[in-house]
Amino acid sequence: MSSIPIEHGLVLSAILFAIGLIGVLTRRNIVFVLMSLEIMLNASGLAFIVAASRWGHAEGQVMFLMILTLAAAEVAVGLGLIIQMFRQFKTIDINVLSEMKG
Amino acid sequence: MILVYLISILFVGGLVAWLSERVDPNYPRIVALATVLIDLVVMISLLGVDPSSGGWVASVNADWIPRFGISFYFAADGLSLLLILLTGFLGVIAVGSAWDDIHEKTGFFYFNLLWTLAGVIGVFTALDLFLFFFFWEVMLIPMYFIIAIWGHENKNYAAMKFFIFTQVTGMLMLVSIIMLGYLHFLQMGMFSFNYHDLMKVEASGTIEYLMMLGFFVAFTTKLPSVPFHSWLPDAHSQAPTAGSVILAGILLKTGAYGLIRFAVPLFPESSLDFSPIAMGLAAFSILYCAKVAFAQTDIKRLIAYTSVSHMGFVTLGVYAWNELALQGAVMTMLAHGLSAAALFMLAGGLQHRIHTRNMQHMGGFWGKVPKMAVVAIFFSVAALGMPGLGNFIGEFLALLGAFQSNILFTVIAAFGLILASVYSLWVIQQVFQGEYKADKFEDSHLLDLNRREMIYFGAMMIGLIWMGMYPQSFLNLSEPVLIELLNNTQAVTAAVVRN
Amino acid sequence: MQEFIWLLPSFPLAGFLILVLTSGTLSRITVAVIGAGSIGLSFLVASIIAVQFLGSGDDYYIKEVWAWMSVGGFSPGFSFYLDGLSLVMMLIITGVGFLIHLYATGYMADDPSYSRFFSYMNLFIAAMLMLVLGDNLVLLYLGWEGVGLCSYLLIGFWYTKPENGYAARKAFVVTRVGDTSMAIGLFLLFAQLGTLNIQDMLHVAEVEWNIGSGLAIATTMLLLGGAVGKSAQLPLQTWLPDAMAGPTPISALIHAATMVTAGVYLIARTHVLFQLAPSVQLLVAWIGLITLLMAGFTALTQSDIKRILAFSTVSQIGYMFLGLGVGAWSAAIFHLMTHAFFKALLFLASGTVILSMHHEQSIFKMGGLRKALPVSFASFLIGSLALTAFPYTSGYFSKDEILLAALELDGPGIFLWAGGVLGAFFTGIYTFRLFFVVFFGETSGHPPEKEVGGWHMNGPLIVLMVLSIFGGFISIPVDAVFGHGESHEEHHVSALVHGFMVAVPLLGILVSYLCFHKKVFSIEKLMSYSISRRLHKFWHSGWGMDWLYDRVFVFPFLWLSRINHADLVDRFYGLIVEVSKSANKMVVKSQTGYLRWYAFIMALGLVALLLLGIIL
Amino acid sequence: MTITLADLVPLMPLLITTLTVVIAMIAVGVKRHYASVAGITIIGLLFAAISSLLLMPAANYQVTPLLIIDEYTLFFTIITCCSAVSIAILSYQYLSDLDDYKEEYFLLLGLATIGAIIMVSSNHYVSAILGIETLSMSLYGMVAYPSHSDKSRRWSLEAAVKYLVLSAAASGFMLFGIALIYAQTGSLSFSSVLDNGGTLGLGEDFSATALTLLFIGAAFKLSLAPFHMWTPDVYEGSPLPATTYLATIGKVAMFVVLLRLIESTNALAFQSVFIMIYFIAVLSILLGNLLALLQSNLKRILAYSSISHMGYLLIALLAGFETSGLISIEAITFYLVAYMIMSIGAFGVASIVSSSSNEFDSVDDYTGLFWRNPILAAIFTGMLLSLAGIPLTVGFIGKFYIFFAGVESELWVLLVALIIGSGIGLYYYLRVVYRMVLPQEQKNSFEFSIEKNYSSSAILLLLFALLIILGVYPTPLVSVIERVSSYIL
Repeated sequence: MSSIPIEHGLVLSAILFAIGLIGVLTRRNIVFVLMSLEIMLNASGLAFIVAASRWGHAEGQVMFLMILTLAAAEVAVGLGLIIQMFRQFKTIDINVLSEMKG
Repeated sequence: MILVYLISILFVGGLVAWLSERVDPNYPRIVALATVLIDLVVMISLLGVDPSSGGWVASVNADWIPRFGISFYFAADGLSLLLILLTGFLGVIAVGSAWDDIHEKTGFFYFNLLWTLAGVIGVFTALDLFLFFFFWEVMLIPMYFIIAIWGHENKNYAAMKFFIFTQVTGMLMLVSIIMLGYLHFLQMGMFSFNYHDLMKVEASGTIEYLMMLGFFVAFTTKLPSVPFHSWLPDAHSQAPTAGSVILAGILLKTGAYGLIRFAVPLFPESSLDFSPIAMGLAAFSILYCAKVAFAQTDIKRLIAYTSVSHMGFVTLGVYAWNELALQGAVMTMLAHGLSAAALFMLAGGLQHRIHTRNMQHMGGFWGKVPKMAVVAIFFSVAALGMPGLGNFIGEFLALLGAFQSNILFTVIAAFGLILASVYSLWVIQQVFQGEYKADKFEDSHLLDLNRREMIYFGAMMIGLIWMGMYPQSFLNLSEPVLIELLNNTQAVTAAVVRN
Repeated sequence: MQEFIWLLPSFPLAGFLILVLTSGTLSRITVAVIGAGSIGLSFLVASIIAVQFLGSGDDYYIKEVWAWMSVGGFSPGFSFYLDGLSLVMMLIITGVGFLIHLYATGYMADDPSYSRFFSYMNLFIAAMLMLVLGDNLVLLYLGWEGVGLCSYLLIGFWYTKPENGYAARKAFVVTRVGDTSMAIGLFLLFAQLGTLNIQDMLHVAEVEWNIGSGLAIATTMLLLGGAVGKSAQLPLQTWLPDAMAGPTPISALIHAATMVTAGVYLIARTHVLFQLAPSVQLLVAWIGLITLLMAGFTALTQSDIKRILAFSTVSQIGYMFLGLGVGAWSAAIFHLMTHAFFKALLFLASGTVILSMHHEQSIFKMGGLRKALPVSFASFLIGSLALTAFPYTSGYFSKDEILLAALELDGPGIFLWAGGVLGAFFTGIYTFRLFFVVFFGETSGHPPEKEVGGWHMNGPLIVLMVLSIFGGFISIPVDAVFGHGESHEEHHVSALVHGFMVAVPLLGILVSYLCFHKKVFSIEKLMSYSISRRLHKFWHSGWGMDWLYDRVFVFPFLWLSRINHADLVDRFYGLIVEVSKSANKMVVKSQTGYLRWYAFIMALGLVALLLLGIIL
Repeated sequence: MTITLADLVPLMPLLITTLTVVIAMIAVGVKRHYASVAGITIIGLLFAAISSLLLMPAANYQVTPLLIIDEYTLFFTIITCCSAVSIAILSYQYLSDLDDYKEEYFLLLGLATIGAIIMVSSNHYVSAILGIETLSMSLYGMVAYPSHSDKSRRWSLEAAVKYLVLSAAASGFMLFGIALIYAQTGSLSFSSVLDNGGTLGLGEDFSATALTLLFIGAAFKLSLAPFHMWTPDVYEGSPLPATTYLATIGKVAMFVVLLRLIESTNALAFQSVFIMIYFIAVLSILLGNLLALLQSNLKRILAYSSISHMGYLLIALLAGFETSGLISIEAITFYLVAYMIMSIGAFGVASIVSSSSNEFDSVDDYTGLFWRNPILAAIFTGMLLSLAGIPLTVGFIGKFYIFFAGVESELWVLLVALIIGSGIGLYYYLRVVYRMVLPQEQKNSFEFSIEKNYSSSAILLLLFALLIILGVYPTPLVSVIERVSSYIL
């Protein structure tokens, strides 16, 4: 069976990563920002998978699982904060969080 | 061990003074006076000690940070002794001048005063360059507090300026010191910051030149010399009298000491190449600051600029690097220590009495405060280099020696003598002569010098006359040291001259 | 007794210290006794020493009191050197000094700061003695600066008047210019000859330098700078007239008899060097000549009694320089002595006049005082005669010798001689102008009811009168000093020349008699011509020297100080502070507080660094 | 790779810490008792410190490929635990007047410490990520920890969100970088050599890119310019003890990871990486100091200054590549310790006078402190001067080390930046000092007395003592560091 060349996988994950990053930069809705972060993390996860398949190791897969849990934790905390934020500001527009500056 | 005692006495005394304030705000000054007097006695006892090999007395050498070959190495030779004695003497004077001047937070004030003195003594006796730098910086902090807490209207700016100038240039010196230590490692296979070891370090032309510059800048900032002088007028005009006394009398001398002890001996070749520039700078700063001084209306600023001008003779003497010139530099350091301190005390006294430093508001005080007038004339005359007083010996010898190594700049510097007379007499005219302008300030406190002040001024006058009439007793102390230094560098300089 | 020579300066110094430390608490009489007495004592000692020294017949005597310092081959001692020259000087200083002190006890009688005055005077005498007795140039320089300081203090004695302070500062600074040149001369001498001990130095110089060598010229020029500064010769003469701001005894002591002649002494002391540099020596002569003429002209136009005398002093010192220049060393010193006598006499007498006129100094406010002030009249008569070198007065002999010596100098000698004679003519005019205007003519204003005085003021006058007349017969023992290189045999010049030289001053006197007493020629008419008025103005201003110096030195300096009042160098550091503060304001703006902005910057950083990675 | 019992011994500190957290959690579950929970945490951490001290002599175990337990690790474990203890003590007093749910804070603190310990002992990407994330996760909680005054509640929330989003993004970068490295080398251990293109020729640039991404992640955690933007806001917003933890342990642990990473993967061999770090160092030093110049909020000042301090550390990091030899590693180690002491001290002074309901973090609040409370002011002054690198304080020795490393490797540009930076730095440190010595003015300022909180004062005094003693006689520490540093190479 012909395996996909590693570059393709990596490029794909890079593109995903970029998308995620752009999402973080552009979205004002904090929920979407979190989602974009998810995309970034999972992009790197994908990269691990690709690399792992290249080397035929398990480490990559393990790493991916770890990233999943990690992302989950991030989101958990993040959502908690969002709820707090909504209580405080009655909005989830990220730009209200700009009281501290200078 | 004596040297360690000298320093620790001051450190401890400082702490005691600070604590004693809790008991009674008048105790600190007594404690301080006692401390400096004890220290002075110990110093004088050092004169009795007959020097061991190499003319070093009371040397202490213990490991400090072996990782870098840094050792806890104190020793004093004639030169150090002279300056330590000056420190002790002016320490007493400073405490005296603060006696009635400082009323709030006395404890902390004398703490800082004594710690500054301790730092200075450390600088004068440290023979490990790291240790030297350590004390070099240590003496800044208490001085900063003295200016920043007990200073006048613009104290924050002045204190900050003083600290940053000396710190930043100090770091340049630190880099040079580390370079030396590292070169020693490369050449001898071990780290060392020991003065004597570092003397042996060989360095290629450019590197040595740069290292020399590092030292030079740090020292000429402290000295100070144009163009690194501009912290001094602010510091002096803002500092309390005692602060000015310490600053002008002692702290500036650490720069000169550094030049003599470290800058030139460690880098003889590049110093020789550099000497025309240094002497030119000196000559320029003599004339320039004399001129700026003349333009001042704030009497303390004026005196500050004059001390920059006078320290120019020291730079000139050091970089002429022959016995006459060096002795001249040393004598200038001592004599200027006294005369400048006295002048600042007078200025401080005036400010204390009439609450202004602006000379345009003064005039005709002779009739009101004849004693003060006489004292003022004595010290300004000393400052303008009247023969028979210490400053003359210093400046005359410095010029006499400098003339042999660089005629042009010596002649230029000599014109400083004219300008000195111009500004000195101008001060006398402005403050003590002319008609009395009672309307410009309330003169209810314009009283003549009291007995305590007379004692201090009398002591300093005697000192200056002694230096002027029989300088030999001082010259004898420094002579072997300078000869030694000259011999060490002779070979190199001779070689350079030959090529 | 000679070994007690150190007592000479010690007495006045002690007097000074006592007076300073007691600071005006003593009674006037005590102050007077200490002040004048100390000088009297040193005069006593001086005369005893003189007798002994002359008796002993040796050429010189050296007494080292202590070794001042000794650094790398430079070892000036605190030691006194006594020879004919310093002997004469010390006698003049202590003798005339004593008389003037005595006079001053009366003159200053009602001054509030009586003891301050005498403390300065004593200090001055001490310094002056150091100057003439020092055996090395450093010690001489000590005295040199010391007298300068005292002159400063005494000119500004009445400190409340700013103009006095100005005159004092001017005197000090102008002379200081000369001193600096002298100091540089010392450096050069030491660098070249390795010693500053005068005698050794002269010997070495004689051996090492050949005549006209560049070094000799350089050193002598520098020393000359010092000399003209102290002795108020061109181009540094401008301070002396203003120095008259001080009390009159000061003018007599410092600015006529002793200090201003220090320059003459210096040159005489180092005459060997000058002989090695003939060109400079000739320059000395020309300086003297020009100065004496300029001063003569100026004196003609002055109206302040003391200023007239001041300019005549300048002019007489010009004669001394002329004498030095033509190598008539002893003649110059001789003139120095006689001048000390009669000029002190004139000043003191003018002091009496001024005091009697209640501090009036303008001669045109005086007149017909010969009845009211007999002593002053007599003093002025004798003094003026001596000053104009009336035959067989003291001034006659000394001036005569100088002029004859000038005449004998081949080359420019004749011109120098002619100039000198012309000067003598003007001396006659201005001196007797003063004399006639003050003491003859109709009494203008209110004549003084009585002449101030008393034995302690008139005594000195009488003594000085005697000296001014017969001082010429004193022979000064300086041959040993100038023994070599001086033509000392009788000047043989034709009686015609001699007669001429006698006649000229008399002619001057006659002229001023006609103009100012008989009023044959009216000055008013002369002054009606604009040219002569402008000339008068020009001379009156001392040939515009002050004007020139103000423009060339003073104003530029003031201007510089004004523009650079706040140290330009500091601007640079101020700039650094400004830059960093504005930089801070700029970068702080970047901290907007917006999360997305932060993220954006992060991304930007990422891209930038990745690009960097690609590029490298 | 199975874990034998023998392997557990070196893991003692880690296990003890973990156990502490578990026990604390159970304790909370059983009964909410603030003091006891805090006590359990503190004692547990102390035990961890002691155990690592006992383990220390000649320790050098590789426990599984993930963790390396050598003297260096244990040294920093001790440092971490001690700092955690002192921060815990400071927090105890800070949070004491918070009436609800203040116990969990100590759980978070413990967890964070676990993360830190893992970080300092990791020489494997997996463990590194594990540690970093554990630390960050708990820090989110600590930063957002509820506090009373309305202002600070909103601010802590803002701080938390900013920190979370940005640090997650940073983790993303890091992970992606690691992934690329993994793709390149097929191994996740630091020691895997990078520049062998493997069988597939992903070349130099690829590795460089990977390292860049990885380094950016680290740079964010260390708040190095230009990834520093979050620092001031998060510092200002979060409760003081959290800030302290973030600023000290968070940074130090991260730097240890970076150090091991750089040293074991010869990463600086890539010219581009070297130059990148060079730029970042210069930028951080200058920018950090400039930003702080006129700042009036204490927390922000310290935040900005921490940026420049991390910049100073990079100098030593680069020096370590230029010249083989221990000096640079020792420099980093010593400076980290010094930084720990002085930062905890500086923040500690602020938090000892503050409380969760009312923080005094503006410079004005400290006006005249010197005359109100000399000892506290002296301590604060000491800390600030140490941060400025003035002698008599440990900070000076640290500066000296950095200078030495820089001179040794002739990194002149960086040294110039260092000097300029320190020059600017003096200005704002001294400004604070000057405020303290100004004549006292009684405005809405805090009342403080040692009697109120012995424990925190004791900690501060201890830190001050260390500051001075190590500043005057650093030899003991120097020799220890010399020994442990040898394990890095």
